[in-house]
Amino acid sequence: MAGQIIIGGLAAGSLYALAALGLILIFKTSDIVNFAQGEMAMLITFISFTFLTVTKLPYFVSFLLSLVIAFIFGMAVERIFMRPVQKAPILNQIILTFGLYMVFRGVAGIIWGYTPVGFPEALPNKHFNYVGITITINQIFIFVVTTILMLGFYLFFKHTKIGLAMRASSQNIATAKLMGIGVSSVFTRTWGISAILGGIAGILIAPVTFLDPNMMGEVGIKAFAAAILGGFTSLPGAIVGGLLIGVFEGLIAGYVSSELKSVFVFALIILVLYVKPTGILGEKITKKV
Amino acid sequence: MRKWLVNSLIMIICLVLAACGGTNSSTTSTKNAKEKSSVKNSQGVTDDEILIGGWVPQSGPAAQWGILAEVYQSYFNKVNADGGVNGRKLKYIAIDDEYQPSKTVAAAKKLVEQEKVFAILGTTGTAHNKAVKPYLTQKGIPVVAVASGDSAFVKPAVKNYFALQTNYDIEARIFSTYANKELKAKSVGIFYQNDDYGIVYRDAAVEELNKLGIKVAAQESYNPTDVDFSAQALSMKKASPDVVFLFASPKPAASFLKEFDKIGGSAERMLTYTSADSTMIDLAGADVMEGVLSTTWVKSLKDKDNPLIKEYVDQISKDIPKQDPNSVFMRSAWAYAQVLVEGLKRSGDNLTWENFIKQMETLKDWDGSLAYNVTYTSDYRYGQTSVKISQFKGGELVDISDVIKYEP
Amino acid sequence: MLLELKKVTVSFGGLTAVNNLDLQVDEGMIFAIIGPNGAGKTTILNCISRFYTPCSGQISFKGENLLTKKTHKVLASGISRSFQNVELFSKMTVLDNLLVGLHPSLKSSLLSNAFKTKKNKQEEEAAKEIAFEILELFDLKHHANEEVRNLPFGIQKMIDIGRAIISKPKLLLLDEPVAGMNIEETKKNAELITRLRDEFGITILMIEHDMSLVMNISDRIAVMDFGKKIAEGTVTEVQNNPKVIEAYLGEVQEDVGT
Amino acid sequence: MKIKRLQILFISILLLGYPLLVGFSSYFIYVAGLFIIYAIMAMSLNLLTGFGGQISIGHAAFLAIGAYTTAILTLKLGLPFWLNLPLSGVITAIVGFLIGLPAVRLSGHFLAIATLAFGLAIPEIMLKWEGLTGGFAGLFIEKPSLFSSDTSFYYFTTVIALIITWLILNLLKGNFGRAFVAIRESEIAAEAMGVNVSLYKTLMFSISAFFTGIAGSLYAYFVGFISPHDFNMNISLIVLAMIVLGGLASITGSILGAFILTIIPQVADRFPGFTITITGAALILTILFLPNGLISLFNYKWKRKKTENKQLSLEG
Repeated sequence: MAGQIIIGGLAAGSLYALAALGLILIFKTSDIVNFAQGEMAMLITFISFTFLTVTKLPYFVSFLLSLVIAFIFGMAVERIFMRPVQKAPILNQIILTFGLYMVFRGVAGIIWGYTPVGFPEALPNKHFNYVGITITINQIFIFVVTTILMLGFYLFFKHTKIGLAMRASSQNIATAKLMGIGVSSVFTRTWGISAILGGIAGILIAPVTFLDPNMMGEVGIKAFAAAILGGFTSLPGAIVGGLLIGVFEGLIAGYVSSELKSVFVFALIILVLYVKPTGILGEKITKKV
Repeated sequence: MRKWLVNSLIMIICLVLAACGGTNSSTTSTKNAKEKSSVKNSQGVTDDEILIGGWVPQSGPAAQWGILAEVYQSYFNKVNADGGVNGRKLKYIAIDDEYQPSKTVAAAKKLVEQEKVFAILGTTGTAHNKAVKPYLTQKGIPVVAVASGDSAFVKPAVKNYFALQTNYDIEARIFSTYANKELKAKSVGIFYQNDDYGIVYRDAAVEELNKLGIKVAAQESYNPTDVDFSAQALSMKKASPDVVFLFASPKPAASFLKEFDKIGGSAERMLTYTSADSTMIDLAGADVMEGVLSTTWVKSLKDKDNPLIKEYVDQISKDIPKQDPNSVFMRSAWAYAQVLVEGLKRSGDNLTWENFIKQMETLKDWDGSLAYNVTYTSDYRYGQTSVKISQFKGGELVDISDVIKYEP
Repeated sequence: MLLELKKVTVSFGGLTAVNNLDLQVDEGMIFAIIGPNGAGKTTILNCISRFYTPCSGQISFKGENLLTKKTHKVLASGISRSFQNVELFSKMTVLDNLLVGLHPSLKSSLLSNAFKTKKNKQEEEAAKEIAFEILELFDLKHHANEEVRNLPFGIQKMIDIGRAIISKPKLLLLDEPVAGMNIEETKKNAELITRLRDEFGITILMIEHDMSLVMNISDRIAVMDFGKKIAEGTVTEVQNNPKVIEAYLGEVQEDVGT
Repeated sequence: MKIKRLQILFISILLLGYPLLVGFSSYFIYVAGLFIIYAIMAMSLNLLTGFGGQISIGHAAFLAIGAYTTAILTLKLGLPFWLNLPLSGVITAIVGFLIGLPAVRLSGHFLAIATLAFGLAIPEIMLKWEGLTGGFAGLFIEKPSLFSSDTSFYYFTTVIALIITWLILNLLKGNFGRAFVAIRESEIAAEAMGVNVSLYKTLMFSISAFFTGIAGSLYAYFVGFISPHDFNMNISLIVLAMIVLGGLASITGSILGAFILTIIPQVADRFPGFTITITGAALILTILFLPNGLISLFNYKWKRKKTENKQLSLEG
């Protein structure tokens, strides 16, 4: 039983981690927590679904097409909404992303309605049994995709020039500008890439949560939890946080109470923040006087 | 000094404007209503119109039920196209309460006092309906087909309340009886939603199963927003009951069944009627759904020659082409509206609340709607307790029994 | 002796900002610490006002150990400070900024505040009177109800000092009091600092790059470089110290030149 | 300062005369009552977020605690209403204090998410604690016999709201309010000026929770029924939206914001799905074009005039 719970937890956890990657990317470069990340992912998933069902395109074609749209969409959101508040107080930025969250959700409801629909899985549905533990090929796929994306971005940040630029702009906008980095174009591209990550997350999550405007509600919140737990600036932290939350939640549901599992997760977050305000793998923030 | 006067004036005007719209309409319509009731009819009735209202969540966590309002409107369109009810056209007002009880209270007051509707139709949410029940009872406005199977609206019977959909408590008992008699179950596992809806089911099932001497092997619950059900599926499999009762809304039920199937759980599965429709095939897949049992209280679309079915399918495909008419929500909503309109028809030109309620009580095993055997008396307000057992077979939900009438 | 630092060492993650520093400030002095950027001057002020805790060493004020005090208790014990980049409350009025400086001495409770009791009103009135005295002294009365962020930097600097002295501290820490000011303003500020000492009896410990100011008004100067004190003495002593001339003054003149 | 007092005076006269204006229509009085309760909540949140700079995205949880405290004290212990109202405030304040403790170490986004977690956890705990809270089935609360009609309870709510407004304005003008704003502007300088920043942050949370708890108590009586549906994350967001829309760090702004966002759903309830979109769009537009909130439209000209005068007098 415990083995299967852990596998189930890891599977759920990799969904959270996947959804958290985009959040972290934006926070890392532009110091903004995007509360609309989940809803952006949901919109892109709907677009992908439209390609699939209305224009009857094959799965991977509609997948790729919707990611292209995601990139443009993400950049547009940054240009139109986020750029004007780049220097505004944190609260204004938070509220703005909440406004976007509401609008995206409302618009999706108006366009596509609220009746949940099924979404096809990336790979044919197959599962393996091993010493009484069952795992599906799609669960493995999601885990692998998440890890690859995380590693890819991790290396990208560490070793490429653009990655360095993105990191630099997160450290200090003024200095980055002095170094000749086009901070604003870095931000715009970051949002584009984050939207792509969101799109991937949405499309892979939709078969599990089913597709409707509220689909990212729970996963989105757990993604925040994962990001916070991991430190919010650390890409590997997202995976650690996500998996930790997935397993923790599974164990609580299995052995304590399935109704209180979220409460325990929230308590865990508050506890972690209290003990180590920057999360498990977060960078230390020193107060400047 | 002058500046703030101007500012304050603007603010006042804003406030007053909002209030005034209501003042005018409220005073005038109070007069109208008084005139009419002294003449004959209750509020919301004019010579060529009957006003019907209700609240339905059209945004927020339960927005999927917003479709009900569209179905009511669709049915009224059909009735109006056929000449209305005794020459009066039906007008329907839906209010979005966002599934928030405090807004439901506002909606109820608005419908009764501002919009002055004649009757309230098919309103959602157990907690939400409960929140306004004292108010609506005190007003005495007919409330037809509360879209909740909670016993609070039928037990004890309330003069102005008419339920219709199968009572949750009763369905749980039907499940238990069926598991006992037909499936020869020794043990049952229950998967339920941890809210007013799921818990009612669970309590009734546990009570009935104990009475029948069947072991309740597992009780697994979840919160309505949950997405991961692997732990529950696992515990259920471990308890290995003969039958699993699913008292869950479509998304969680589908996820759970998928998960249960994946880890190799095997049991007869019985799914509450509120979720049992074609959506489940879409969400969980036909393979997973194969063999799942349920009950239906609205007629199946299989019987295409039935004129009741034909008019439903025709009208819905015209008004709401995007949706699959097979949806249980939509068929239920159609039935709600049918029962209301039947009551109106029987009331003839005497459209008072008093008479409407009297006429509703003349419905006896009425089979003119999508529901079976609708009946109301002064102390029986269930509407119907007649269901057919149905089963998912080859990607379709088909009825496998005759009408079973349960006596509460 | 008012303030004494004994063998104070501060380091941040391996980097030693202040190394084994001894410092003594006598009552009634204007004491200046000079040194190139990164010499650890501001770190010393931050230790005294308890934002940092040294890894080792002792700081005592009026014979009391300062290191056991929490940051917000420092003001009440008689040490106040200004900031290098005027840490003013920029969306508050000038008057309110000054009143915050009186925070520890305002004793009325939350409830008497909320219900605006007579006692609370009297206390507020008294506090405002004190604030206006300070504004008078700084000649800023006409700005009293303006938001600080709308005022020029020079005036903000003055308000920063005003906020620091409104509580009548024994020791005032000034972090570059004339940075960013023109000659006129610098002169005015120099006068002001001397007056604070002469009329109010406030001992002053300041960090400053403006040599003319330092040399004009200081009683004693300590010179720092790379976290270490390389010289200390009166103005003439320091000016004639070859170490200082080589290591520091030359460099500053270059700086000024560029 | 004066203009604010006069605005509030006008609002209060209007609120007291309102039932006459709408002919004692129970619907309009109900909506106005909700508005007043949300206005109390918005002011309390503005005290914490607008003035104190501490973001809370879980404020509905405090409303819930206040409402449930009242319901439980009434139903289980049979306590009278004049005792319930302050007790709900006090109990909520204690919870606010406990939440404030970890919050002291957090700022900005981290605080936002911690409070979000708190706001999400409370309704779920209410659900699980069925024996006490009735779970999803909710609890019914009778209005106190002294104010048993909608109208009389409306008046009671209005008077309480006015008292709370007065208290908050006093607090903000005094030493405590200055310390709160000082913390928002610069924690470092505040600490250096002798403000015990951690204590004051928890204090802010407690005060804000206290008033929100009272709002919750009024809510329980006024709506007459409470269930966890009433206190989900959307409510927290809407209240946050109220203070941003109306004006951060502005009491009249909070009232204006509460007014607009109580009215929008009532006006838009016939257009399904538009409420959330309109609210969201209003938030975005406010942040982009009126970062100081709608109230800045009312104060703008007045302020400019004042500064112009000042400049003139300076030149003269």
